[in-house]
Amino acid sequence: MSEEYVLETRNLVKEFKGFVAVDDVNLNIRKGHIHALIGPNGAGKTTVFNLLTKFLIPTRGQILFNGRDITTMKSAAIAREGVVRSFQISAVFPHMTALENIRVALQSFEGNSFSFWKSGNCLNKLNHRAMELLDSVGLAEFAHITTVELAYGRKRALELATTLAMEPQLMLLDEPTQGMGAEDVGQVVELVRKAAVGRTVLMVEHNLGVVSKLCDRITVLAQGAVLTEGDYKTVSADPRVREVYMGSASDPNASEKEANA
Amino acid sequence: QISDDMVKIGYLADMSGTYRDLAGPNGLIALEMAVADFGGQVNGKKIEIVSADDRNSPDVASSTARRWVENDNVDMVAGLVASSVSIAVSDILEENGKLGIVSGSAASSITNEHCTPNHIHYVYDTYPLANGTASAIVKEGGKTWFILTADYAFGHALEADVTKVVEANGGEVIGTIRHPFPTPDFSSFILQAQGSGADVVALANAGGDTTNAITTAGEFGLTQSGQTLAALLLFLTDVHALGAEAAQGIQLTTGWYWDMNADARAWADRFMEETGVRPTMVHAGIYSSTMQYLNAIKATGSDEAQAVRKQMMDTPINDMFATNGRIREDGRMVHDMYLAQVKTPAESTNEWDLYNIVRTIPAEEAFRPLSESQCPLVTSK
Amino acid sequence: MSDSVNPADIHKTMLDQQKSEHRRRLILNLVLLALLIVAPMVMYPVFLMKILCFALFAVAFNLLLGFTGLLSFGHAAFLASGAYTTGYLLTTFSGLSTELGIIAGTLVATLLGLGFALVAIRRQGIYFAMITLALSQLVFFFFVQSSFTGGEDGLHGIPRGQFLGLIDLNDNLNMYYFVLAVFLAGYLLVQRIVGSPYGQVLKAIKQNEPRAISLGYNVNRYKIIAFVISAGLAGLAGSMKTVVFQLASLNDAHWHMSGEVILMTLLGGTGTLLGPVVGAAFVVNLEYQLSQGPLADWVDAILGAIFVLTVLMFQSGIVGQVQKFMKKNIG
Amino acid sequence: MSPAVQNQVGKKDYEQLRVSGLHAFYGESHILHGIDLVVNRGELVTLLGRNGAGRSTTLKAIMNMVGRRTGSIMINGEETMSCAPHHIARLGVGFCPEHRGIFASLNVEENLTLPPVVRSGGMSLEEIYTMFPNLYERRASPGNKLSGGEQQMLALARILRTGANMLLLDEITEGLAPVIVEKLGEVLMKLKRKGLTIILVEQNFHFAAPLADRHYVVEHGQIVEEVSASELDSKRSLLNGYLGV
Amino acid sequence: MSMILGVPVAVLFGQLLLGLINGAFYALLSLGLAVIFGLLKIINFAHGALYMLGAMATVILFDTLGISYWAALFVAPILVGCVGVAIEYFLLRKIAGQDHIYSLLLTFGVALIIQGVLTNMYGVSGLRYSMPDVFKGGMNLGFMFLPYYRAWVIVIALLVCFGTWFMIEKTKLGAYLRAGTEDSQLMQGFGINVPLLVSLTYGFGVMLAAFAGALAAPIYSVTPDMGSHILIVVFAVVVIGGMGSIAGAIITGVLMGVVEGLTKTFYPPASSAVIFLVMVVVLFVRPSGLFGKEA
Ligand SMILES: Nc1ncnc2c1ncn2[C@@H]1O[C@H](COP(=O)(O)OP(=O)(O)OP(=O)(O)O)[C@@H](O)[C@H]1O
Ligand SMILES: Nc1ncnc2c1ncn2[C@@H]1O[C@H](COP(=O)(O)OP(=O)(O)OP(=O)(O)O)[C@@H](O)[C@H]1O
Ligand SMILES: [Mg+2]
Ligand SMILES: [Mg+2]
Repeated sequence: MSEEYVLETRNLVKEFKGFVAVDDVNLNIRKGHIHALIGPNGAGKTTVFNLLTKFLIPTRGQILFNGRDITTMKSAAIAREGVVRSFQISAVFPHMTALENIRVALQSFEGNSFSFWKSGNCLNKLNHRAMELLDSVGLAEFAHITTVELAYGRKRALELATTLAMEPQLMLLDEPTQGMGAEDVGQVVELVRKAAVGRTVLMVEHNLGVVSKLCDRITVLAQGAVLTEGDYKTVSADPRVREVYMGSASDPNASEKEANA
Repeated sequence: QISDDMVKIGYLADMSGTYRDLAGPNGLIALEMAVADFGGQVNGKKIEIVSADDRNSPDVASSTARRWVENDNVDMVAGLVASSVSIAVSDILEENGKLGIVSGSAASSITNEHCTPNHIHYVYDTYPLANGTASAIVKEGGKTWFILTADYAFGHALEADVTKVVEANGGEVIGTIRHPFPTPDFSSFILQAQGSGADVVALANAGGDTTNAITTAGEFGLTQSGQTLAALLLFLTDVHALGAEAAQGIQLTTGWYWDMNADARAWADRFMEETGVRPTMVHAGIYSSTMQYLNAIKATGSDEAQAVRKQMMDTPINDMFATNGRIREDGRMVHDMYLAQVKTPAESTNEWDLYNIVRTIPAEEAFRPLSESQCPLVTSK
Repeated sequence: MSDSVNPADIHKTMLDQQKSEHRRRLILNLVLLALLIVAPMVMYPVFLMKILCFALFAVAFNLLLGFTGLLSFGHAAFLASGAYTTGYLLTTFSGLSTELGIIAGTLVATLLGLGFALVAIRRQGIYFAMITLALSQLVFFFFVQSSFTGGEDGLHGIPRGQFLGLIDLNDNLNMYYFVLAVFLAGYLLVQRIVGSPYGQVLKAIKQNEPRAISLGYNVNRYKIIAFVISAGLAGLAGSMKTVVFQLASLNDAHWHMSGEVILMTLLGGTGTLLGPVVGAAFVVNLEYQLSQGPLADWVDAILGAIFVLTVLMFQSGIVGQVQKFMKKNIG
Repeated sequence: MSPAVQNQVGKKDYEQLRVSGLHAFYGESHILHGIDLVVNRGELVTLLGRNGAGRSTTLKAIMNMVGRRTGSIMINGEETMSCAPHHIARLGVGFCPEHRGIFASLNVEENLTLPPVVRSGGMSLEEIYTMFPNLYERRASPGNKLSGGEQQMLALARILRTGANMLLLDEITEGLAPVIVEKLGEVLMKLKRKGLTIILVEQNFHFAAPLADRHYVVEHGQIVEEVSASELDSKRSLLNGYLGV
Repeated sequence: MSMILGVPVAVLFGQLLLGLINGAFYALLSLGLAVIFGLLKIINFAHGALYMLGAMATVILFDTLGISYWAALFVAPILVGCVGVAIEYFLLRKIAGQDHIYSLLLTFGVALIIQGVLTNMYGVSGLRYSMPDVFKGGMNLGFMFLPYYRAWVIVIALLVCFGTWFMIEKTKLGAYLRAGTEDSQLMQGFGINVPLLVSLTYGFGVMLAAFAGALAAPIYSVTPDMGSHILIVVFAVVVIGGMGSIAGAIITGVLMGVVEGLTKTFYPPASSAVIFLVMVVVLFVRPSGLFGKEA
């Protein structure tokens, strides 16, 4: 079974001083899927992400990646294994150029990152690949702009490109469209779709439009526990999900209709 | 024969730190007074003064001194307060064949294991401090001693000297505490001293530590409970800061006191006019030693260090500072020292009227005899 | 801004830019080097050596503050441990050649740096500063208590000896060129580090640590290495200083020294290569000038005022300010 | 103020806010390039636009929370360009910032009672708890332990207590579950009925459209279009163009 | 007499009591630092200098204007508090919102200036201040002689500490302060005059330091460098307690006084280093300090 699942969690629990934020969660993420994690605010989605990437230590439970137990591995090691996350708040290196941002990611595979005696020129061979990546998210022309000066949407694109540079097998995206206008949301959806080819994506997202368009499978969390799981149709039809999460907006076509009205 | 056609004196002292008041800017004034009194020139050659703050740091001091002697033609370095500074600077002077006159330092090692043919230690050192105070108190009946020692070389040396003197006189040291330097609060140590039941509580520390310890001893009624307090190194400025009320009755040894005779008083009056305060023994020593130095140049017609030092050694010192003073071959200037006791507020007529001179300790008795010296200049003879 | 940008073109212009900047920097460095070589002919060499030693110290410190984003308030400990080790070895084992003493001092400081780093690295920002301060206070206590340091008298009369048994370092000029060579080696090493692949990661960590972690970097390892190198170079500076002045004292270990190196770096410009050098030269010279003049007893107050003014008015430091000015006016 | 007097801009009622020629800067960057807008009492007006258009900056500029401003901002007919932020708040302006601004070191009730009452007529604590029962349940928990939705409710409730009669709300639906978004919509309608003036910065047009009387479209720091609720249909495509829907 | 580790129990009691008294003193000083850091995120390196200023002011007020101890206990902190407000208003405000490192360096500079100026004006030997008459003498507790003044110090210091804690944690004003440190701009948007609040908070923290200084004047020698010695120790106390934790600063202050007191009994030379040792150990085990919130 571990062949088809990239990531599994078994009875994952996180307690904060008696408060159970993640309660006995069993996730099975199928290889090649775009998998969404949704749920009301405070359901524990971000906490699950933090557990998967070891920014938090699980209280109990197991995390398997490609069938291997990674529960005790450190953050950085997990990233090198191929589990890479993007952040809810934009995470770039603000005083580097876009190109340098990507190179930092590419460099982690070079094995020369501790070589403090080597000239920086040995990184130039990464430039080609870096430009390719930038081009793929439409940032080629901004390669030499310092990142602080980039607009918000472009920072997100850059972040995604950086994540892609890690050649992740599994990408964890926490609310990739939060705070974006409709136009940017569309762009991000396209980016994610492109990026997902050949890899697996696990994302947290409140924008149901995005979820319905992108995701192959959805897990609904509520109060730390899995409420239900399935494709968008099944999940959105579930009355419990409607009650705790979707409300009347459960049908994305309905809300679009309403807007068009 | 006077190099560069002038005599250049460098005044190096702590101008801004812990030792500022006992030498510091006022020491420079004392030096200037001496040069002015000498007429500003010697054998027709101008006398020039440069000065610098050593910031209590041997680094700063040695780099300044090095520059002075290697680059700026300084002939003699005066002042020299912190022992570490004096030792560091005397190395450089020896290397460059110039002269140093140490007026502020306490360490007796300066003319013992650290002696050089290129410096003179003028005013006092830990040997007479311990010797004068301790032997007097033991003789008065203070048989058992408890010593509070500042935990660094100066304190250790003083403690060792005192212990020797106490034991030699038939007393006993029943406890010592080495306290960190600096210590803001002495209550714990005073309590331990009190608990020891010793007749005498001796302070082998300096400056703020000593004044803090004395204040706390007063607060805890140390002397009321029958113990004697002995401060081994106390400058006039410290006592002035404490005031007669807090410091009354304390016995101490000093190399000079401004009110001890008419000459001293006259000079101290002039000094006070310039500075607004009474001089410490260091201030007086700077004035006196500079006069001796300039006189020696005048007599020999040379500012070459060895010639001058020899001339100074050959000339006995009798002036406002010293009676029966003489400079030995190890560089130690030996002179009479004085056992003083701080006056009571009732006895004291003004804020600087602080000491009663109890006893004059003759020069030969006060300082470490040459027979005990480890100075190669002495032993190799 | 069209969509038809060719990545290769952009790439080429960037390389050109980089080249011209390299050339400019090379020229600047050569000019400075020439100045340093002739300097002892016009200035007092020992004073220049003092500046070079402190400059090396500040450069080492800046590797941490400026390029890794860690404020150490305990760098005096490394300066002093280098100084004491070298001083102790050279006085105790007479005939030990000077460079061995210096290497030993550097090594001890490096090891001490490793110890500090292992304890402090888990904390960030102000906590990091405070832990390094506490550790350096413990080191200070150790130096006060140990007999081999000579307590507050310090070690003195340390022989300068000979370099490789050949060149007599008692001659100020020989000594100067030796110090200059060591300084340059240290400076170039830091320059190299900053530009190296490793330096790139440091930069990334400084700017966004969580992101660097998520890209697979074990940031603590990187920080520890930076700290250790910085400590080693600081120790080297201390060792050199000991040989130049032939003494080692508690002053080097006092926390004020840690404050002073911050001032030098900040004043010259953190995060620039040349900044700490300029800052060190400025501060050392200023302290000298002030201590000689009528303002001798105002040194502390004046240094304090400079601290305040630097923080308030030009945080990018002298070099940073000049760079800004150049950018504006030259483009 | 009844909700009947809305919709036509031309019909001058009591003019609660008039911004003219507003420029704003963050350090060297020039963000707002002459904003002009008018809001009457009891109106609900939205500011629409793309990311980075300057909508949040407009609200902050009204509160005097940006680096430097020029132009004119009249609140209740009073010029406020030289007023400190706390004076502006005392004119009856309640500001709900983009990132909620819940104070972690205070509990829910302390957070609620923190802003000083600036004028009479605010809601009482009881009324607020009736409106947001969740907050009552969690009144003793520290602010940062609330879920995102509750934090958002708290941020809104907090300024209702102060009696502010002009609310500046920045992206209050961001990151919230759809059920909660719906609920917020109901709350805003209630407030409008009570006669409060509301300026709403929203990304979620579907949320804003049925609530608002008028929409301003902001682009590159300028108002480029004004659309009233009745014109929504006719200007649909224009809006889509601006917003990239 | 029973003994513990070679020390009579009675002596040990005495030392513990003294440690407690010193601890109350540390608590007062570290409390001011913790208030300033906790609420304003300023690392106040000038704290020692301002403590010294409090003591100097007490002495100078007496010497020049004949102001008594009791009056000075109020007047000196207020005067120095005004100096603090001025420092905040003219200097710290200009760098508000920047990295903590800058406020640290700025206040370090201010400390150097204050200390340098006072050294030039009053020398380093210290100023004389005599104990107010009511406090002369002491009581015999059986195991030790306790000067009245020390008893007074512990009572008043702990009272002030508790009052401060209560004000910050339990009152509306405290809530403003706590909130203001998280997001001062927003607080101002709510109609609160935050700049004034900040000035007053800094002034208040400084007042606590100056109050400690005034309390210290009769028992320690009042010199311009009295603050620089104690500063680093007090910093260590605050860090051990957990930076910004008000209760932590108070409790740790008292605790460290006791620890130091015991060290003074068993191994005096290490008494100034022991606090740093504790600090390193504590931070190694609990990186945010004893009472600090998990970062
Ligand atoms: N460090 C922490 N200490 C205590 N409780 C925490 C901590 N972090 C999160 N929680 C609690 O755990 C619960 C889950 O939080 P989490 O951030 O995972 O929610 P979420 O599902 O991501 O919500 P949102 O959609 O609002 O981002 C919340 O109730 C939160 O208050
Ligand atoms: N503190 C700041 N310093 C410098 N520039 C800023 C700052 N805050 C915002 N900006 C810039 O000002 C511009 C307008 O920002 P603003 O937050 O007003 O946009 P917005 O329309 O609210 O968009 P968003 O959807 O991103 O919130 C953006 O380009 C942004 O980068
Ligand atoms: Mg979340
Ligand atoms: Mg916004």
